[in-house]
Amino acid sequence: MKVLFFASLRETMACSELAWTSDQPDNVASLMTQILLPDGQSLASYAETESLLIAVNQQMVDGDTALNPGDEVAFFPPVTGG
Amino acid sequence: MKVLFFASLRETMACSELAWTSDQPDNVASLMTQILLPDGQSLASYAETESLLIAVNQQMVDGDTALNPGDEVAFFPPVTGG
Amino acid sequence: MFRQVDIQFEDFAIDEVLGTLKANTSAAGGFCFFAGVVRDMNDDEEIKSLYLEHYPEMTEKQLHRILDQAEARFGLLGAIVIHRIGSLAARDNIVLVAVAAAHRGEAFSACEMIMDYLKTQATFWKKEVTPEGDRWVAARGSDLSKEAAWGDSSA
Amino acid sequence: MFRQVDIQFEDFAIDEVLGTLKANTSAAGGFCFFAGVVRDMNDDEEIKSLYLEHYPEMTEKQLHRILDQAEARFGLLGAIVIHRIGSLAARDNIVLVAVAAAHRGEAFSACEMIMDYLKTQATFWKKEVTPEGDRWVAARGSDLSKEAAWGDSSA
Repeated sequence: MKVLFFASLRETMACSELAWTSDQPDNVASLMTQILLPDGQSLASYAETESLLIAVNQQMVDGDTALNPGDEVAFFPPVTGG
Repeated sequence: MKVLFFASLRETMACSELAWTSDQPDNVASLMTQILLPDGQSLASYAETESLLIAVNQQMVDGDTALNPGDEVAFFPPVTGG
Repeated sequence: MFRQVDIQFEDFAIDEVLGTLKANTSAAGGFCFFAGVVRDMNDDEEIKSLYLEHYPEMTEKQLHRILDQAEARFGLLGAIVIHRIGSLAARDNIVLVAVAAAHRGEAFSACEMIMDYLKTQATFWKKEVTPEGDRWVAARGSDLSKEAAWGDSSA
Repeated sequence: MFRQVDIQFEDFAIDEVLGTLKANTSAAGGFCFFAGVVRDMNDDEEIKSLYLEHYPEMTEKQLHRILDQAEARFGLLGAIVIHRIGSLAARDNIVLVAVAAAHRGEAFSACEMIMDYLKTQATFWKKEVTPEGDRWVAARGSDLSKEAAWGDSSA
């Protein structure tokens, strides 16, 4: 799987893209408990206080969404275009 | 007074502008009984079957509106700009 | 509010109008434009061209009265209305209403209200040239309903 | 429906977009445009410039999904969305939504719906450069309310 971060979350993570080679998580929520921020907290815990949107294969989803090898998973703050 | 006709009414009247030199009518409705179309019917009778808008001094009004010497009175069909 | 009303034979350029609105409004975040063009078909008849007549002494006043009402109702920063007159070919531009507002919701609403009022209150008349001959365009009842939907149709 | 989605560094020209819509839609009588520009003030801070980041693989898909919804809901004849990315100065154009419809009411509604959905669903992010330093623009709750008001916010 490929994991992407955008905008302020990209800066917080100090990372744009992450090749996920650890165990395949069942769903997005499980992946979020395994991704760690530079300060040591998990992305799941970060999302408890910060608004976070999730896309799997370029489609907006929620945490319950199942994941498969080869998926592209993206995390980002609410969008601000226009 | 000056009397103006526009668009299809201008064509029906075969006239764009008329200097009103007869007796000064009290109001628009009275003027309309005195204006005659080429076929002999009055503008008042024409307006019973055709939609007609009225402006006095470039302001939309209705037939009850009082008239004074020097007024510019205009008759025209519903507008179709835009 | 910055405003400009032009009744002209010439075509208009929307990018130029946006530039004028930008130059004369600060803090505007949203710009809404409506452009009307000559239809190539109307009531199943091919339209070859169009002749636009107006009531010169009144038209500009009416357009300013319409802008007064839009300004009173919405937080507008600027508005430009350009309406062409004379002979126009099928697909030519006829009218442009351009509005600048702090927020996009107001820009959309004000632009639509100005167009709806223009359709029923501005003293323009269209005559279509078709293969069957010339004919004055009939006013549409739906335009009166749209105007009435704004709740206040004084002009 | 004719459609075009462009994500680009370059500026856009509205008159050119109107020409493209005219060339690709017949029977269109009403054209509505919304242009968004970089504000020169935001939250009482002067904005010197703006940096626009996006999610390249996803943005275009999202914009097409938004156009799908507008097409299903309104009788649209054509739609063009252009969104700029990269570095922009204060008062530069950011976004253009252009819509052609048979009737003006549908043109206004479709253009506004596309903008409201774009604000909450298209994967763009703005970073403002102010005299106090850089900051990511915060999403606005009012944009979510506007999206929700259309009744169906699937994307």
